[in-house]
Amino acid sequence: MDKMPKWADVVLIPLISLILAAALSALVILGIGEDPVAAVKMMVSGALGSTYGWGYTLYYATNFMFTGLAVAVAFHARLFNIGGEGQAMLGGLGVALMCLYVPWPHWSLALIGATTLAALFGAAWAMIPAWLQAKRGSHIVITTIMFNFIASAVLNYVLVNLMRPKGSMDPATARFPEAAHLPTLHDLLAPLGISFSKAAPANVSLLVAVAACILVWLLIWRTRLGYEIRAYGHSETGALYAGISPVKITMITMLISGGLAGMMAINNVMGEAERLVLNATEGAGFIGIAVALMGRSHPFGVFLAAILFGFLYQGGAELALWTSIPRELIVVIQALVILFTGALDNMVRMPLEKLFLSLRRART
Amino acid sequence: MSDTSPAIELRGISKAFGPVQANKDISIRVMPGTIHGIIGENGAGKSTLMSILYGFYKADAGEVFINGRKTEIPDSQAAISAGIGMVFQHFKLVETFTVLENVILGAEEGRLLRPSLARARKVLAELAVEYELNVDPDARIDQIGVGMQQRVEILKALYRQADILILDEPTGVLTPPEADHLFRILDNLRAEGKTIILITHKLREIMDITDTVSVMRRGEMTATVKTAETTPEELAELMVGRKVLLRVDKAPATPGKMVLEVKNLRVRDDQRVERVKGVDLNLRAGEILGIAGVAGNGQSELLEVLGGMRPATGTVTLNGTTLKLEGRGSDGQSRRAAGIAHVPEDRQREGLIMEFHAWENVAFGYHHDPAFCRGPLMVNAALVRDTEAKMEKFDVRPPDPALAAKNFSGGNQQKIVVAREIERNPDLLLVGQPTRGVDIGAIEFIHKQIVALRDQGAAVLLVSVELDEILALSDRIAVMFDGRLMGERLPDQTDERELGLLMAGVSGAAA
Amino acid sequence: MDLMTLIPVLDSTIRLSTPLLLACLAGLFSERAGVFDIGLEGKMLMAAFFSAAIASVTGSVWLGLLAGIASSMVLAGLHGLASITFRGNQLISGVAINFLAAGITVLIAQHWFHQGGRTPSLIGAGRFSPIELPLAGPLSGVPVLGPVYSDLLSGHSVLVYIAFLAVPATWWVLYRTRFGLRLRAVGENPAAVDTSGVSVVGMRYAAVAICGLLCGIAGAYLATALQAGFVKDMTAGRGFIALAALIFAKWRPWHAMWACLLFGFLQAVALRYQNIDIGGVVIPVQVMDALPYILTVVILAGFVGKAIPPRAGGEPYVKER
Amino acid sequence: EPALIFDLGGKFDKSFNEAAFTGAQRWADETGGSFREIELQSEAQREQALRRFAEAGANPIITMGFAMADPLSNVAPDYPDTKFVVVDVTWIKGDNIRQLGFAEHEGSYLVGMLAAMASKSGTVGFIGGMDVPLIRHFGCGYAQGVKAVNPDAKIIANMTGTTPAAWNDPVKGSELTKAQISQGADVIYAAAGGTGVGVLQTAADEGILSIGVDSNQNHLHPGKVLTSMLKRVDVAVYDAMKAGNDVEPGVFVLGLAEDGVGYALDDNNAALITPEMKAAADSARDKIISGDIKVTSYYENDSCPVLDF
Ligand SMILES: Nc1ncnc2c1ncn2[C@@H]1O[C@H](COP(=O)(O)OP(=O)(O)OP(=O)(O)O)[C@@H](O)[C@H]1O
Ligand SMILES: Nc1ncnc2c1ncn2[C@@H]1O[C@H](COP(=O)(O)OP(=O)(O)OP(=O)(O)O)[C@@H](O)[C@H]1O
Ligand SMILES: [Mg+2]
Ligand SMILES: [Mg+2]
Repeated sequence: MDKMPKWADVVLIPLISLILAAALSALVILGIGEDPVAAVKMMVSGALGSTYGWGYTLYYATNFMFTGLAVAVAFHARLFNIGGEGQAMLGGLGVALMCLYVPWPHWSLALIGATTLAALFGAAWAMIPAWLQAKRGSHIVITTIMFNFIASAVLNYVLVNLMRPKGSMDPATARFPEAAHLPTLHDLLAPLGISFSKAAPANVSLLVAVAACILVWLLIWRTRLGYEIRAYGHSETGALYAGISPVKITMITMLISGGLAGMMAINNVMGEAERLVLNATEGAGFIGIAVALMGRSHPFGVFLAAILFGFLYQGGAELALWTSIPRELIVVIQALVILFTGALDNMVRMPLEKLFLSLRRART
Repeated sequence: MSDTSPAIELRGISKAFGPVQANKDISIRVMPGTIHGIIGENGAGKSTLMSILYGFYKADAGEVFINGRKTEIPDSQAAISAGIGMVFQHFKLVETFTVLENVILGAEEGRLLRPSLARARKVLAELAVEYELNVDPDARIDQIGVGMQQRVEILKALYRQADILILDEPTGVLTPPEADHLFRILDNLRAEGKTIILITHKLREIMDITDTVSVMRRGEMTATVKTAETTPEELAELMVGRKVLLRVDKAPATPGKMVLEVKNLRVRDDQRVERVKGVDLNLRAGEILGIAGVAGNGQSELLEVLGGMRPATGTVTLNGTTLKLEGRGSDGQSRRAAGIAHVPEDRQREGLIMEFHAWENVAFGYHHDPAFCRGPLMVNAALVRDTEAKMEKFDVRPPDPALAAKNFSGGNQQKIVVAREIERNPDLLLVGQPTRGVDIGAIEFIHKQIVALRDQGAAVLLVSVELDEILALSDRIAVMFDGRLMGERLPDQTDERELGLLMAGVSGAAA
Repeated sequence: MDLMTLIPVLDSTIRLSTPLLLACLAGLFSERAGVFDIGLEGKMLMAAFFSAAIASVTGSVWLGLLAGIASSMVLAGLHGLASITFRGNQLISGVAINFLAAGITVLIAQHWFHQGGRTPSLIGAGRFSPIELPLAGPLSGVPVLGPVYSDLLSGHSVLVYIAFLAVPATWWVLYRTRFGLRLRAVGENPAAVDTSGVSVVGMRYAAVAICGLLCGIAGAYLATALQAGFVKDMTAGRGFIALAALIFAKWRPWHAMWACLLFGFLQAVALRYQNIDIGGVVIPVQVMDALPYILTVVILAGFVGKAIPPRAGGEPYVKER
Repeated sequence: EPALIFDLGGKFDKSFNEAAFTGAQRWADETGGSFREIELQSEAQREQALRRFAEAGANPIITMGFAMADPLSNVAPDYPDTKFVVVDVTWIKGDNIRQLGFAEHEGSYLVGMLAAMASKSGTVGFIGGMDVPLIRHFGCGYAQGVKAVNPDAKIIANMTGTTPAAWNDPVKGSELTKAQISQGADVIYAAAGGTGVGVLQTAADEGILSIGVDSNQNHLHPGKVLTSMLKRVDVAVYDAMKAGNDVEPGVFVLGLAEDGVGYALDDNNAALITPEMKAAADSARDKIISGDIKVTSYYENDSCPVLDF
């Protein structure tokens, strides 16, 4: 018998964890001498109070959907992909190459090309740790961490020495040509008669991210491959018995995961910056971990959690802009969310299980 | 005896693991200087009870008295202080440490290691003489055999000057000579006045060595009797709760064409140790070949190779085609495609995904079957229907395809696995420990299904550590010892004694 | 390279290896006890901030050191709470701790000092100053030995010597004491320790506390000896290099020292030379930066000896499901 | 309400960004006005910060550093009614942008002369931040000043890195300082933003002289910082804020003549600058303004006549 009902597992526990994280965050705000209520108000109005705010919230959320899905897919195979950051960086390189060196006739084709190469680059970057895990038993957490650092060195080299336009001082690529610029939500919604802020960077990648959520859901819960991934994640010996190759599943899962992380670049690099800069990922790869944990590795959960984190990010940026609360507040909130929904999960779970168990005993 | 207080007395011990009530209000008394046996089916709660006595688990309710005094045992330290030592079913040794280091762990004197090690070396030498417990104190645990490891565990207890020694299924991993040696040691210890609790589910061991015996069933203590005043039949009945009839009605086999031929099969385990050392066997359609042996003699590996779970060398032909034993095409999928079905030894770790719904598990291993698939997608509705049919036919309770596998009882889990495999109508059925931890009713049912499959013309390779089961089901019996087959017997021309000798590596008259 | 150019590089190697070594030994204690710790970075950062903050407020670097250690141990306790008491995922806990430290240090720094997440520069007794080893002056004239002793070995802050003395100390504790035996055992098979009557939880908390202590010293070294104050993210990935060194060393103390010296040397070289020309082949500085990570991956891949972590590492000790 | 966007080194880098903050603070103190500000954390935020301030109606928006060139040329056209000011950028298009450059080579020339005069070993050092033409421009002027005093002087030049992280890496600054000291340098000029803090610190610890940059850094280690090459970013920011919405767009380069650059002399370094040194530097200043001394700019043909980087 399960120790508690499913709804408690997927809704109640994350909710309580979230409340705990929020409460502690409020204490932190109080601790630095600010007013939590005012801070929340400002975050809400800054992130959700205007189409401009929404535009940024959704822009960040798009990033987090990709990286969150990347972590979630890997979680299903019990692989902890901490390398989303590096994979997204490499994805950015793929996007930049596609946008700069291919003369695209239309943004839609450019998007397809860039998405493909971004996914390929991200997947390639995940492939080595995956292979090492599958074939040589190297712990994938450590190798993906190492690959994050290596990725940033690679990008650094490429931007400083290879892709920086002549005469430019920034380690950044040239701007992408007009044809590779993606339509923003403003452009997309205008024909529908909805006016949306022109300045906000949310763009058509959001739709790609939502599509990715749906596809990942199909993959995990409806396909044979997803079945094998989940089976392998639950029991490695079971997978062996069923003739599911651990090597194959590890590789494929990580390729998908890395590909998803890499695809983030169509949003931040192609959709927003329209050039590749250093540190373009801004830690989104790590936020993916929090998003996947909060979302219980379910694409719909990831979608919601990504929006929540998009809100936190945009709200946090507003705080930094208009108050003296540093932007690092969101890093703290993020840490608390990871802590409570991930590492301290049992702190909430154990008493709840006891509660449900005694409730059931009382009933019978 | 009457005026001495019991060495151990447990009163009203209860323990639940989440929803599972492992021990229910158990009371027991063990007199000093005796060997007390505890028997019971798998999962009856024996290990749990003893682990509570040793402070490994904390009881939800109940009291412990040692030598008549009420004693709190919140942790193993308290148990050790009270003079209790325990040899666990699964040894608790640090594999990368030496014997000596394992012995002193937790019983060091002083903060520095050297003096402790020196003293332990001396004590070990004395104990070796006193109880015939020879081990190399400097050998690393992962480099000595299980028999030796068990000695280390016993030495650990004696080094801590235990007066009360608990042994949890000590003979499961031992060969008969090793087991005999162990019982001699236990005799010596009893003679020294030590008290011993022996958990086993082998009735013969109980009858041979214990003074008193308690029987557990489903978390409860059903009886405690003097060994001299009972019979194995009575104990068996107490154990399972009704009369045991370990015979299967089956017609004589009518072996048909050759299905499986194995030649010079060799298997290495993950540590590169050779576990199967050149096995030859063949199996015809319509017969059951039973492979007997003490656990750990290579029969699991044999089954795993045939089931595609590990690589091997040698030749295996199925219906005349050679099977690949390594690399691509040697996995479980290829085996299934070739017509082999496999009921694995460990249903929870191998045969089922415990978190999956029953209907998902019914596709497990067969998830590429076109009947369940459309393109890359799986057709869940078809699976649910199929599951409902199988559940009805095999009387799985509750018949709910959406229930997670972990929420079925052990017997019903096994029925799901057996249903899945038998219903494929394979040419060759591999069965490992089909009735481990399964109640008697389910045992009968599963045995019938296996025989029925044989009668339909399938070849069945049965691996079991239960001699009764081997004798009841097999048309031919092979005994495996140390990675080799010790020769074949026909069930009606042999008995447990002869098989026992073979299992111990004594090769008897013929080979 | 002649001695005179080599010595400053090696000198700098020692300085830069010190935080790596302290953090690496910290990780060694924790991971040998079966608690994986990717939060070394966060603990160091926390300690760096609090040591600098308290040193700047009180003017005493020793109080700063204590504060740094205390703050690092608080995070270590949090890691223990999550991974030992509540049997959570140790990796996730480590990730959370890194973020927590990165954020909270800046928040508090800003709240206290209003300097954009820094502490004021430390002066005088607020910093660890170099100490001269005995006879460093008179010996400096002796050829070879003189510069090696007086310039290379002498003249570091006391924390550097503590770090290098911690290596034999760690070795001794691990292999020569009861505590070490139990610590190693609990990382290999906690059930064996438990049934021997020793508290697994106690041992693991002890290990995690030592880890916090050493990370605390490492962080304090960064902010109060190597530099004169805290700036945000000043650990700059050193916790991860230490982790890499730990794997590189296969969880052994002496090897850890050599690994940290190697990685420190790579850093020292990368700091001084932007691009290194070796026989016509120019090695870009990015390769030097990434080399510790690349080497670790190679080691992990088992191409150069296999790195086998403590067997019970990363797994919470669960008796009852 | 004006807004100020600091570059990655952060507003308390004691140098470039802090100069801007000082100017803004002076304006606020004098007028009682207030201004918006943000410290960037990453490259990716530049555009968001610009847009957010523009959306919120801040005017003028003052930005620091050459890395703003690209985002600014992207954003400015979207907000024609907003005035933008950018420091260290002189080459972008935009009718609503005031672009400010400084003749850093002239100021560096003066501190180079002082360095050469203060040096006893005849070896002086230069530690630059991110390796970009702008910083080579500093170094080149400095080297010319050194050579003008002592043609035999040896100049050791190092750059901290190739990315913006080079502006904020005191550990590296400190290590490079030690390296230069071991090569004989006894005066070191740090043109490296926040990294310079480490340079000045180590120089003071090791008992040699250092030269600060952008802000007056003499007070950081009184008596141990020879002087600072002043780049009057503070004045530029102050003026822009004071002009408010009427700030004049266009490209402006401020040199010695405009008092846009110079060297710092105060109580902290009074003992280090002898009257002769001061006289020499001041006369060179006059000659540069009058054109009698021509300090070659690195930008002229992307190379320096007296120093190889
Ligand atoms: N640590 C545990 N957590 C949860 N459940 C447990 C745990 N240990 C045992 N159980 C459950 O408690 C019940 C009794 O188990 P126990 O191991 O005591 O049986 P046993 O009689 O020793 O069986 P066996 O003969 O198989 O060793 C079983 O249902 C088992 O699944
Ligand atoms: N590990 C477990 N997790 C959750 N529930 C369990 C677990 N093990 C057993 N249960 C629950 O306890 C009930 C009893 O299980 P158990 O395996 O002890 O049955 P049983 O009486 O031995 O039956 P059977 O003879 O069929 O094995 C099951 O219905 C199941 O719901
Ligand atoms: Mg048991
Ligand atoms: Mg059962």
